[in-house]
Amino acid sequence: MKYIDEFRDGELAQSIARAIKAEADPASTYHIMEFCGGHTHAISRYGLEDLLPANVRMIHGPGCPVCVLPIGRIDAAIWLARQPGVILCTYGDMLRVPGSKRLSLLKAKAEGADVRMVYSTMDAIKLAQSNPDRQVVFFAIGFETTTPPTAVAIKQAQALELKNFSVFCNHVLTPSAITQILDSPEVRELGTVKLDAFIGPAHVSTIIGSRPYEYFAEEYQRPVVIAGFEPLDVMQAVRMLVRQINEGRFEVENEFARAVTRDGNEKAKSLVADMFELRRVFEWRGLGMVPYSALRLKEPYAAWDAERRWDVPQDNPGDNKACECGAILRGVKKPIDCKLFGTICTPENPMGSCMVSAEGACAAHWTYGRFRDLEKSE
Amino acid sequence: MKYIDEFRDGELAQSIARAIKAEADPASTYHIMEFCGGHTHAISRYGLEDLLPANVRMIHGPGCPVCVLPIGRIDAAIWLARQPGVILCTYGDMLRVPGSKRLSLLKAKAEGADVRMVYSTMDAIKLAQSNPDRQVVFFAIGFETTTPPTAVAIKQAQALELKNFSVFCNHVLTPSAITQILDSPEVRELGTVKLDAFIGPAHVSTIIGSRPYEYFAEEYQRPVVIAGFEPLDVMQAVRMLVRQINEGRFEVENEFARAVTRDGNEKAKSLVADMFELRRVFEWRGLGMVPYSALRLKEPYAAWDAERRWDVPQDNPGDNKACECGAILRGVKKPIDCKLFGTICTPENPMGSCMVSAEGACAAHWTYGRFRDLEKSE
Amino acid sequence: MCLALPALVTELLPEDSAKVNLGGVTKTVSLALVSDVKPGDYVIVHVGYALSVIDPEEAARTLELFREMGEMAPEALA
Amino acid sequence: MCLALPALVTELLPEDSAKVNLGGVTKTVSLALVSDVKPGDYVIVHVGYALSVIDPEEAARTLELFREMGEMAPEALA
Amino acid sequence: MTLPRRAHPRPLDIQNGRVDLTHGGGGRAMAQLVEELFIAAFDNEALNQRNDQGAFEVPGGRMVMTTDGYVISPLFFPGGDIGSLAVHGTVNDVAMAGAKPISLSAGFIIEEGFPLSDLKRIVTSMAKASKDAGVPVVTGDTKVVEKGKGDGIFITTAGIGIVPPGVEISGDKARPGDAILVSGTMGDHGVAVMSQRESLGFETEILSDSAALHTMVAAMVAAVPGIRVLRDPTRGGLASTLNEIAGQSGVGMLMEEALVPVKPQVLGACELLGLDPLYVANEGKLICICAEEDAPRLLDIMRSHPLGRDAARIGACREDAHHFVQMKTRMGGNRVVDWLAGEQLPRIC
Amino acid sequence: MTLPRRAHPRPLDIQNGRVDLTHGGGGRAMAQLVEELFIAAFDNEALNQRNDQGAFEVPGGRMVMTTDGYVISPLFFPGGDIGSLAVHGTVNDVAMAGAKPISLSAGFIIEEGFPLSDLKRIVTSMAKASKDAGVPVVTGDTKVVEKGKGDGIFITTAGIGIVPPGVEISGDKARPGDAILVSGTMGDHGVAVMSQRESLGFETEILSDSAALHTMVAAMVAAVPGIRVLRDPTRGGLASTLNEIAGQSGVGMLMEEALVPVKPQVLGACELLGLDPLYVANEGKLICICAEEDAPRLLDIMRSHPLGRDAARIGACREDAHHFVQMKTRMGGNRVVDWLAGEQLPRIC
Ligand code: SF4
Ligand code: SF4
Ligand SMILES: [Mg+2]
Ligand SMILES: [Mg+2]
Ligand SMILES: [Mg+2]
Ligand SMILES: [Mg+2]
Ligand SMILES: [Mg+2]
Ligand SMILES: [Mg+2]
Ligand SMILES: [Mg+2]
Ligand SMILES: [Mg+2]
Ligand SMILES: [Mg+2]
Ligand SMILES: [Mg+2]
Repeated sequence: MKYIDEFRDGELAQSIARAIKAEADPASTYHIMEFCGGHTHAISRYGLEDLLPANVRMIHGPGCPVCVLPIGRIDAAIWLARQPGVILCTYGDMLRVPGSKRLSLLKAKAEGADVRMVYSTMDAIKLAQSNPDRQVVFFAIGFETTTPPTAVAIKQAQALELKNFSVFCNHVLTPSAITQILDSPEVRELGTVKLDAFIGPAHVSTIIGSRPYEYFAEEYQRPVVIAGFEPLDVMQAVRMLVRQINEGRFEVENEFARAVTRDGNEKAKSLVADMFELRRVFEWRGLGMVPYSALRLKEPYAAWDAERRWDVPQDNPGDNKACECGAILRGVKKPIDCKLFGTICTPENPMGSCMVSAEGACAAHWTYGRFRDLEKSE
Repeated sequence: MKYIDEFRDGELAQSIARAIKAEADPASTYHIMEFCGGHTHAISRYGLEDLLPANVRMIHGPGCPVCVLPIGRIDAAIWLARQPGVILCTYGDMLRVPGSKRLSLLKAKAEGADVRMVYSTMDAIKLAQSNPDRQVVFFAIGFETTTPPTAVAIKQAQALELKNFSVFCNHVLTPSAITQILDSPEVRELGTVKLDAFIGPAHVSTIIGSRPYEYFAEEYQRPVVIAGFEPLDVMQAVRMLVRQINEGRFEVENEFARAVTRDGNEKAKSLVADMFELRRVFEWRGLGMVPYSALRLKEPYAAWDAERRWDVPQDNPGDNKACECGAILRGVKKPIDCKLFGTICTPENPMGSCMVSAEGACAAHWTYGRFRDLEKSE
Repeated sequence: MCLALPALVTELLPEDSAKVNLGGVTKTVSLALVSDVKPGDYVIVHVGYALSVIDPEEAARTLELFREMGEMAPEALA
Repeated sequence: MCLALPALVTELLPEDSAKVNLGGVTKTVSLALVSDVKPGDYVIVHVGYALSVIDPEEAARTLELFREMGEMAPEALA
Repeated sequence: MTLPRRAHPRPLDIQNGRVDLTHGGGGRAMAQLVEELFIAAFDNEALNQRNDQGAFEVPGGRMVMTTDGYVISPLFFPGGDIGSLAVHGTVNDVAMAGAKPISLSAGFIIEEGFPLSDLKRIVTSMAKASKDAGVPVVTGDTKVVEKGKGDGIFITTAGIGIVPPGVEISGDKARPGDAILVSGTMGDHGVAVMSQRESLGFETEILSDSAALHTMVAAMVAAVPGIRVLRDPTRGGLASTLNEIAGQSGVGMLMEEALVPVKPQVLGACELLGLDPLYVANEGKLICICAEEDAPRLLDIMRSHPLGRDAARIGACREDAHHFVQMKTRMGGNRVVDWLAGEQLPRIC
Repeated sequence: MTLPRRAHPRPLDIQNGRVDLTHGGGGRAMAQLVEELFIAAFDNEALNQRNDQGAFEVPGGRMVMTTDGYVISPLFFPGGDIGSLAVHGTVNDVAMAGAKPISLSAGFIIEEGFPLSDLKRIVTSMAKASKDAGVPVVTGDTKVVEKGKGDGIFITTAGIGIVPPGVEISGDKARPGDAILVSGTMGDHGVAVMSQRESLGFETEILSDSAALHTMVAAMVAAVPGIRVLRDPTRGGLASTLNEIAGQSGVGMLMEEALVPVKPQVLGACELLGLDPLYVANEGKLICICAEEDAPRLLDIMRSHPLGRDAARIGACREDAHHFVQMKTRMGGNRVVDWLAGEQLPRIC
């Protein structure tokens, strides 16, 4: 598969690994946060940790839109699915995520709610067309990558004058989340946590471009490399960041230039800007309230906004008190520092955001990397 | 079971049989028609033919409301069941009856129509109450016995202001059918068929009483004995009729006095009279068009009349040309005289009315009595 | 189709209905089509409705007639 | 969740969509979010939509960089 | 940090939980369901090996294999449930060859949303029936289908058994002159199940006769190895089963209505519903066809077994080119007792 | 008058007919369906006796029994259908004990309205698979459930087989140092089935690998009676099956990503859907665990069989108190290959 296989070449991986080892200063430690779950997943699934020297430490960021959605929004989606006449549809990733009382959309479905998995917003539109007597609600989640497809669907619902289609919008913005992490007391003031550099989002950046990161690099004096999700992309990004750190630079570099430009996808951006507006504040699971970090539909599209059509509950039951996600996402702790990890918190029964999808820090470590803890402890 | 077991006493049956044998004049033949399928069924199921002398011949009448319903009405019920949003409910007996193209309600159900079996018109009302977004049509069939329960349901629908309940009315009247048979050329003019006497309906008579038969007895000079459906009731009725014939009487006698009075059930009669009016003519399968032989809802109840709510098709594809039901019902032929009997016409694939329910002449003979043909032919 | 059976009324119930018993099997039936039914009566039940009340004396008389007839019949013909 | 893959556009279809191929597997995707796509292009596909067109020269340059780096790395450290 | 040693950190929530699609996905959730519910309940050496097949020793010889799907509604009924029924029905079909049942398999098809508490109740009852019968469930399978694509739970069991040497029981062995016996009253199971259908609107105290007949059969076969036919009159009842045998053996049959044992309550329910008890299903009764001279001995053996107390000789086979099953009625007349036409009432087993 | 000799005056209308409730009622309509469709297709001595159980001779010894329910959607897929699958899957579960399959049972649960033409197609395919495999369907059962209470058709088969003396294959026999082999490419079946789901919206030319593996297994067992474990990686795929075995045997495993054979199209489809081929179902592949020294010989035998041409050694067992299945990735790193969490995609078998 062109543009995939070349970026999964084991020998090249080894040689980049050697280069990193050669360039990393044995006297210092490199703390690199990959914001995206896609990167977390690549690191874990390909065992890239084993290729990095011990003083290059990867910190798994909050970049999985499934993980960061607060329990209250899942409860709200379940509430919507249970409204009479409603078909709630969403991407497969959301089905197993537990809301409060360990209920999930999958379990709500088992109890009788009409919940459907879709692979595309086009499927959601088709569902509305073929069920004219039902209300089809699309439970929309995702970063900047996934927002434009939602926008296309709403445009199409408008064109088709669909009266039985609406969107429960949970689209969130990555730059605000990165800011939040960099603004946290541990990182900014106390200096207890070092975050030396960032691997920037791959597919988010195909839409928003590399320009938005220039502000961070400058303002927070941290280097950023935008990188693809293939293992060689990640390795190369690490190498580029090590080099920037070594050289004291804090620039935005683009390893993923084959798909990302400085300005991104103008067509998609303007479609989204037309249709959505910023929420004043939105809660991220693990990060807390993050200002201007999410989108909602503008007034002219109110007809397709599930939150305007229904009085969706706004409660948000918190995570288990023992859950350390917040600290993990800010790089303060590791999954094994949480006493729930692997005991009562597993991918089958996640207790916090990081265990929810395979892209979360705890889930990735549990699913792919937990043998390392045991090797160490033996 | 009181009032059942006493009327199924084998020894008494034998002694009544001896009495009949003793009283029947060996020199003449007695042609007795039992109008009701209930009697036909009792005769066949209990093998009463074996208890009667050869010169007492039972002729099975058209008295099964399932059998006499023309194919066109079954087609119409299937048509109704297929209308969007409709739940068609009816008594279990109707489900397997084939309309044209061998389609039945059961097969229409298998193809996706929503067809439900009910045991009572009260179930039909409950169905309408629990499915407010559906149209519940009760496919009403039956003689005078079964009409009052339909009337009660409509009264209840009126009281409950049910907007989603209606009745596809196919209630028919027994006296008109008896007249039709006695007026047939074979019986009346040609004299090719002898019908010496009638066993009158059991449960129909609980409603209409014995009085309506007085007209026949007088007008057509035929004795009538109203009899219960238990085997001893039938035997006794035969005995009473043989005696009337022997004595040249043509009276209405009531063997079923424990349940039937001269005037019947006034409460039920007036309810029916209030709500229903006579159809000018109605087709009976096997008998053809019979004037004033069926009921429809009066104008004030139009809201609950499925035939006024839908433009129900009125076509009536005829029976197989080779079917001899008409002749069988008038006593001109016997089931085995039909060349379709038992070859392509069986209870699983009835070709004519007499094979439709276990109470039809052909079905009863096939199911219970066909060994006799083979014994004779061997 | 006109299947109907005599069942013993064991209890009057609200909404013009009654509990009946047939050979140990019980069922609730509507009394909407009959009047003055009381526990102990036998009613003829059809599609969930009582159609009429059995007259025990007439029943006894009918059974008596059966028996008389039997006695009248010459045994020789059996 | 931001799962997206490069796929070869093999055919433009009506209604602003295209057939794409990935390792012998074909799929129809929407082109509503991109412009000027033609057969032979590789597009990044996400939830049924093409998000961007792969720049083959940039891809080649990136791969070249990987290789250079490998060559620069001291084998001894392997 | 606690080491992740237990495969399933939390036990199944039997009380409030429901089966969802993950329980049939082949992953850890399914493994947990199998472990905590099925293996725990059926607990036997072959099953405990946790292979995709159960293994056990068999003597050589004539073996029989049978299967039945159980789709009964309602799942719980007076005298049993789908779980015990799925054991009894299949043990009986093995026993009807005169065989000694050796082992059972159980395949579950469960509808998404099915309460785990009901599942546990069913599996527990099934395990009890299997242990009481001494016939282990050595292997099983679980599938979960989406809501609306099933009906709570369907169970398909298969069973195998070994036929003692010299025994050659088969539906084609009935001969004119043979006696027809039944082991007890007809129609109990069907009426018990129907009494639970709200739509039928009647109540009765009749219990299903659901039971495993193999010990009674073993005694019968030991005494009379030459028994011609054994069959359990399940779906379609006595009438259809006798027609089946008559067709297979090419004989006619004549039974006597007065000799067929039927409980008064079953008669009552049948009258009420317009059914004939001869067509109502049984799940703990058998039909035995044997040489007339063996009949008294077999009746004695049946009657001395708790499941055969009401055993009766109901008629005999005879020559009949048309293979009619006939019955002399209580009135003294004769009638054909035909196959069931259509279905009596759906989902009785 | 024509004498009513044929039991069923009209043959089933296969072309236009549909299954209705009477076909499961135990009456003449059901007898006709069984006769004209099932017995006609499966046609073998045991079944043709028309008893409630099939009878056949078995040698004594160690016997295995297995069952699986097949609820696959869609019913027809490239390379097979639910009928052939129901034969292959169960024959394979018998073969995975190293046993020679002897006979099958088949239980059908059919939804009212199911086209008789589809039923015929499925039964014909099932009969062909059974004949090709030389394993007869000796007994069966048919139930019909109401529309909306099923999903077209479910088939549950059970199978039995005899284990050759000296063979003791079981999931708990893997030992550190043993080699792990697979008989071919992983994930073909799952991807072929998924390609038929309209909602997934992709097309591929991949065919299901559905096949009966018992002849290959017979050759393997004959050459190396000491094979430790055989198992077919069906639901949950290679990953879950290896975890199952690791748990049973109490060993760890290490495999190498580069050695696991996967077709490019399967990889493509998995990329597209975000799936891992290690978790995708197979229906004609096996995992074999054996002493390292037996591996080359077994690989030779597999590769010389048409169903094992792509056989490969993918790793080895090792000591590991935690029974982890691990994999060295193509990048050179290590990862755990865990049980499937939740379900991959429903109704793949
Ligand atoms: S293991 Fe679970 S509870 Fe602990 S930090 Fe991770 S997600 Fe939160
Ligand atoms: S056998 Fe069939 S076709 Fe012939 S008269 Fe009777 S119902 Fe009509
Ligand atoms: Mg069976
Ligand atoms: Mg059975
Ligand atoms: Mg299985
Ligand atoms: Mg259901
Ligand atoms: Mg049986
Ligand atoms: Mg199995
Ligand atoms: Mg299997
Ligand atoms: Mg297996
Ligand atoms: Mg069966
Ligand atoms: Mg369905």
